[in-house]
Amino acid sequence: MNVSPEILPRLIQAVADTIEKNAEEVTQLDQAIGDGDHVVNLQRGIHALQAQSAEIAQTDWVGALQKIGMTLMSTVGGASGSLYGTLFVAMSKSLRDKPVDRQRFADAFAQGVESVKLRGRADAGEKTMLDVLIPAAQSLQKSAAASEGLKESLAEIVRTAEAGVEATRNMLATKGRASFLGERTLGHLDAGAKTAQLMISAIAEALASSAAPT
Amino acid sequence: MNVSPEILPRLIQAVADTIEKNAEEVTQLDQAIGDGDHVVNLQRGIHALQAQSAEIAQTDWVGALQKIGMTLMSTVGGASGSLYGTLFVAMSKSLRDKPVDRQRFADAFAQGVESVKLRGRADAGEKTMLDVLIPAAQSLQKSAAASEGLKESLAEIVRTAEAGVEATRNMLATKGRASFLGERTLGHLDAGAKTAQLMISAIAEALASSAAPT
Amino acid sequence: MKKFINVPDSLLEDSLKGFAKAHADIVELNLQPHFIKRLQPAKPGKVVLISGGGSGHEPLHSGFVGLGMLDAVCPGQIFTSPTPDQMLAAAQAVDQGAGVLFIVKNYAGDVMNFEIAAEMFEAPNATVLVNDDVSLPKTHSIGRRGVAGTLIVEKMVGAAAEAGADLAACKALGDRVNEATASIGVALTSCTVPALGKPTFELGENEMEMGVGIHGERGRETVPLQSASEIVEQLAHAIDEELNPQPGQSVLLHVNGFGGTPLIELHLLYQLAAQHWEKRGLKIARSLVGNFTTSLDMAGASLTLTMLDEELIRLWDAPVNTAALRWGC
Amino acid sequence: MKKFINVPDSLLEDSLKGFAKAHADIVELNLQPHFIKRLQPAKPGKVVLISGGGSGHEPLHSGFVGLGMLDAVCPGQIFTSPTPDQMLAAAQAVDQGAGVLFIVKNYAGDVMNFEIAAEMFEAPNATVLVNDDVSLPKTHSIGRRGVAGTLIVEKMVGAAAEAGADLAACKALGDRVNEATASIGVALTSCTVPALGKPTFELGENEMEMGVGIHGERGRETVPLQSASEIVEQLAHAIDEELNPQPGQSVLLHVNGFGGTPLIELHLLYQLAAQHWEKRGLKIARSLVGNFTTSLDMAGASLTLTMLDEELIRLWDAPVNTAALRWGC
Ligand SMILES: Nc1ncnc2c1ncn2[C@@H]1O[C@H](COP(=O)(O)OP(=O)(O)O)[C@@H](O)[C@H]1O
Ligand SMILES: Nc1ncnc2c1ncn2[C@@H]1O[C@H](COP(=O)(O)OP(=O)(O)O)[C@@H](O)[C@H]1O
Ligand SMILES: [Mg+2]
Ligand SMILES: [Mg+2]
Ligand SMILES: [Mg+2]
Ligand SMILES: [Mg+2]
Repeated sequence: MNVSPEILPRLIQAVADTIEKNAEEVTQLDQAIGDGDHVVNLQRGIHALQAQSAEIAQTDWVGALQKIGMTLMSTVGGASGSLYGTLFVAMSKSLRDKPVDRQRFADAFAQGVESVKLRGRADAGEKTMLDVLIPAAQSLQKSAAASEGLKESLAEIVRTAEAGVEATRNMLATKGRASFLGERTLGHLDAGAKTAQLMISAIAEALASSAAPT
Repeated sequence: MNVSPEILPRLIQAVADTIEKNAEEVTQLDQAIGDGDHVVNLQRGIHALQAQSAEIAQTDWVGALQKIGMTLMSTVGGASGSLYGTLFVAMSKSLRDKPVDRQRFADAFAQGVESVKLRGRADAGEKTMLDVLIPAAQSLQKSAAASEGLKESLAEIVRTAEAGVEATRNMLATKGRASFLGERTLGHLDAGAKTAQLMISAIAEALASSAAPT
Repeated sequence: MKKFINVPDSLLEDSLKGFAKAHADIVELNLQPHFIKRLQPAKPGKVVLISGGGSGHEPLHSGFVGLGMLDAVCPGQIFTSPTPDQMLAAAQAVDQGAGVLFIVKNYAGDVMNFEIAAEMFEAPNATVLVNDDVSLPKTHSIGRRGVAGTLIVEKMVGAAAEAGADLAACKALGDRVNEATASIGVALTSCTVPALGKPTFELGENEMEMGVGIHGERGRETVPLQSASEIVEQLAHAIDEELNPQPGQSVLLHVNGFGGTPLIELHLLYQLAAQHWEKRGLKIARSLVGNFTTSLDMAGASLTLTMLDEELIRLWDAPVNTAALRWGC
Repeated sequence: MKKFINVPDSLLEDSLKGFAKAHADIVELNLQPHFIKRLQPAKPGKVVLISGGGSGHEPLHSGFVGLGMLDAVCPGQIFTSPTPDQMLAAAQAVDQGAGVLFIVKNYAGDVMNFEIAAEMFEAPNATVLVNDDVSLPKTHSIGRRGVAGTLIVEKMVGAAAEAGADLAACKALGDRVNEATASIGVALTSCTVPALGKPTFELGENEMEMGVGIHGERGRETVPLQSASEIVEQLAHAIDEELNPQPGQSVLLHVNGFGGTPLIELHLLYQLAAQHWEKRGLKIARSLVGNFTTSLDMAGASLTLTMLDEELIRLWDAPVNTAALRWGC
C-alpha cells in the first residue's frame, strides 16, 4: 500500500459528500423497514471524524483506524455504530506490528468484516450491511492476490458493492430491526447495505482519481 | 291555558326532532367559538326527558316543569344545563298554587328567563341564549296581554326567536366560553341561542298544529 | 377519529370504572351520580375538599383524590361541567362536619353548577374560584379561566386541611395560592372530542394557537409556529407581567403538557423556562413537569409559576397519596 | 412537524438538562458522555443497576433512576441505542464493588453496544436481556423485542438489589421476571422523529398497526381500526397464548400508552383488560396505567401482564423514589 493516512481527510470528505447527497433516499429506506435514523446516526459519526481529520492524518494506519473505530463507536450509536466501530477497530488490530501493503490491507478489511459478523451474529443473506461488506472483502482479496491494476480493482469493488446492495432487495431480513417486519421487508433495499455501498464507492472513486494513471 | 301536561310528550318529541335535524349545524357553531359539546349536552337531557315522558304527562304543570327542570339540571351539564334547569324550575315555582292560564304561563316563562339572567349573570346583547329567551318572553307577554289568537301569537314568537338568534351574529360574546375568544366571536351565531330558537320554534309549531283552527 | 373507544356514550363511565379499579387502594367510584371519593374517609373534623369539572383533563381532577389532597371529585362529561346532583351527593358523602370547600375552575358551566349545588347543600361550605390563566386580561368580562394552576391550589389547600386548618383558613389559603399563581398555554394541534369524531379546529402546519384554555377551543390568536425558546419567552413574559416576581423570589415552576406532547419536549420547555427565570434571579425551589391538566390528545403545553414562601413550600412538600401525585408516604 | 423544539441537534441535551434540573433532588446528569445517575449513590456493597437505550421513550429509562430502582441510565439519541463509552463511564461512576447489572432491551443496537461496554468493563457484571414482546414468535431470528415490561424488571430487580441481593441473584431474578412477563402493543398513528420532521409511516384513517415495537416502526401488520373491546381481546389473547395463566393466578396488569394517547382511553383499556382476565379467574393484584414506555408522540398502547408470586408482589411494593414511579417513601 503506497498511500499514507494523509489521504484520510479526503476520503472522509468523500464519504460525507455521498451520504449527504443520498440522505433523503437512505432515510426513506430506513423509514420503510427500520426506524429512520440511520443517516442521522452516520452523519453524527462522520462529522466527528471531520472534526478529527487533521489529527487522524498525522498518525499511522494502526492509530488512524483505531481512532476512526473508537470515534464511530462513541458517536454513531444504534446497530450501525457498534458494527462500523468494530470494523475499524478490528482492522487496526489486524495491522498492528506489520508493514502495511495491499495484501495486508485486504486481509485487515477481511478481518474487520469477520469481526462485524461475530459482533452482529450475522452472515451474508440476512439483508444487512454484510451483504455489501462480505463480497467487498472478497473482491479486495481477489484483486490483491491477482495483483490487478489499482483502477481495475477499484472499479471491481464498486461493481461488487452495487450488486451487493441490490441483492438485499429480495432478501427477508433476519437480523437487526428490520427482522421484526418479516415478510414486509421483501422488495425494500437495506439501509445499512446502501450506505456501506455508498461509502465504499465514494472511497474507491476518491482513490482512483488520486492514483497515478496505471 | 287550555292545554294540559299531556301534550308534553309530543312537545319533547318535537324538540328532539329539531335538535337531531340541526345537530351538525349547531355543533359547528359551538366548535367555532365554543367547545363543541352543546348538542351532545342537550341531547343527553332530551333523551332523559323522553324516558320520563309518560310520567311527566301524568302530573300537573307545576310538577311537570319541576321534573323537567331537575332532569335537565342533572343530565345536561355545562353552562346550558344549569341554565335550562333553572328556567324550568323557576317556571314551576312561579306557577305554584295558581290556576294555569295563558297570562300566568307567560308570566311564568318571564320569571324563568329572569332566573336564567340571574344565574348566568347575563343580559341581552351578550351573545347567549338570552338573546332568544328575553325577546321570546316579551313576545309571549305581549300576545297574552293582547289576547291575540293562538296561531298568530305562536307565529310571532317564532319570528322573534329567529330574529333573536340572527342578532347574535354581530355581537361580541361577553359571557360563557365564547367570551374567551373576544373579537374572534364576531360573525358567528351563538350555539345556545340557536338551540333556544330551534326548541321554541318546534314547540310553537307543534302547538299550532295541534290547536283547533282559530 | 383515532381513539381506543367502543362507543362515545360509554367511554366516560367505563374509563371511570377502570380508573377506580386501577387505583382501588386509594379511591372509590360512585356511579349514580358520578363521583370519586377517597377509599379511606377523612378524619371527623377535617375540612373536606371537593373539586370537579368536565372530563378529558386527566389526571386532573380524579388523579388528585387521596390523602393530602382532594376528598372527592365530580367528573362531568368530556369538556362539560358536572351537574349539581353530583356535587351534592359527593358533599354529603364526604362531609366530616367541619365544612366543605369546593375548588372550582372559573368557567360559566362549572361556576353555575357548583353554585346551584352549594345553594342546595345544607351545611357550611365555601368556594375557591381558580382563575390563573393570564392569557386573558384581568378585566375580562367573566374573569380569567382556571387552568393548570388548579392542581397547585388543590395540593396546598389539601395539605392544610389535612393539618387541621378550618374552613375559613382553607378558603383564604386557596385564594392566596390562586393569587400567587399564573399560567399560560399554547396549542400546536386541536384535539378530538370523542362524541364529535373530528378535531375542534384546524391549524396549519406552521401555525399555533397562543393563549388557549383546556377545552380544545381556539386561543386568543393564531400565530406562526415558533421555536421553543421564542415560545417560552412569550409565555414567561405574560407571567412576569402578572406576577412581577423580584430577584430572590422562590417559585414553583410547573410545565404542563396538554396530553399529546411527549416528556422530551416538556423537559426542553422546562429547561428554557428555568433559564429564563434563573436569569432574573428567581429561585426555582420546586418543580413539576408532566401531563397533568390535559385536553385529551391535544399537543401543546403551558407554563405555571407560583410565588412561594416558607408556608407554601411546606404545604407543597407535605405527604400526598393520590393516583397522579405521590410523595412522602 | 408540530413540536416544541429549537433545533433537532440540541433537543436531547437540553431536554436531559431540564429533566435533571426538574428532578435535582433525585438525579444528576453527566454530560460527556451522557448518563444520568442517582444523586445519592448506592451504599457500598450494593449491586448497581444500569439501563439505557434510545431516547424518545420517556419516562423510560431516566424516570426510573433513584432509590429502589436504577442506579444509572445511558440515554442514546432518539430511537438510537447509546454507545459503549456511556455505559462504561456510567458503570465506573456508580459501581459499589458488588457488581453491575446491565438491563438491556433486546434490540440489535442495544445488545451490541452494551456487549462491547461489558467486555470493556473490568469488574464483575451481568446482563439481563428483556424480550417481553409477544407480537413476535418466540422463535424469531433475533428473539423478541424488549418493550413495556422492561420497567417491571427494573422495579423488581431494583428492590432486590436495594435489599442486598448479590449479582447472581439479581441476574436470576431479572430473567425470572422477564420470563413471567408478556406485552403486546398496537399503534393508531406513527410518530415523528424530530431529526426527520415527518411521520415514520402513514396510516389510513381506518387503519392501525398491530404488534408494534416502541421505535415508531410499523408492526407485524396493518389491520382495520377496531373497537377498544376487540383490540383488547386480541392483545390479551396473544398474552394468554404465551403465559397461559391459570385461574387463581395473581398478576400485575400494566396498560402503557405510547405518548399520544390520553389517560381516559388508557383507563378504558385497563377496564376492558381487567374484565378479560377477571373473567378467566385471575386476580389482578397490582396495576399500573399511564404513559411509561413511549414512542414520542405516537398514539397507541400496549398491555403487559406479569405473573406474580408473593416475592414479586413484595418487590413491586417495596419503596421506590424516582421521577416517574414513587411510593413508600
Ligand atoms: N446484526 C446485524 N449485523 C449486521 N448488520 C446489522 C445488524 N443489525 C443491523 N444491521 C445493519 O444496521 C443497519 C441499521 O443501522 P441504524 O439504523 O444506524 O441502527 P438501528 O437499527 O439501531 O436503528 C441495518 O440497515 C443493517 O444494515
Ligand atoms: N352566563 C351565561 N348566561 C346565559 N347563557 C349562557 C351563559 N354562558 C353560556 N351560555 C349559553 O350556553 C351555551 C353553551 O352551552 P354548552 O355548550 O352546553 O355549555 P359549555 O359552554 O359549558 O360547553 C352558549 O352558547 C350560550 O348560549
Ligand atoms: Mg435505524
Ligand atoms: Mg359547549
Ligand atoms: Mg362544555
Ligand atoms: Mg435506531
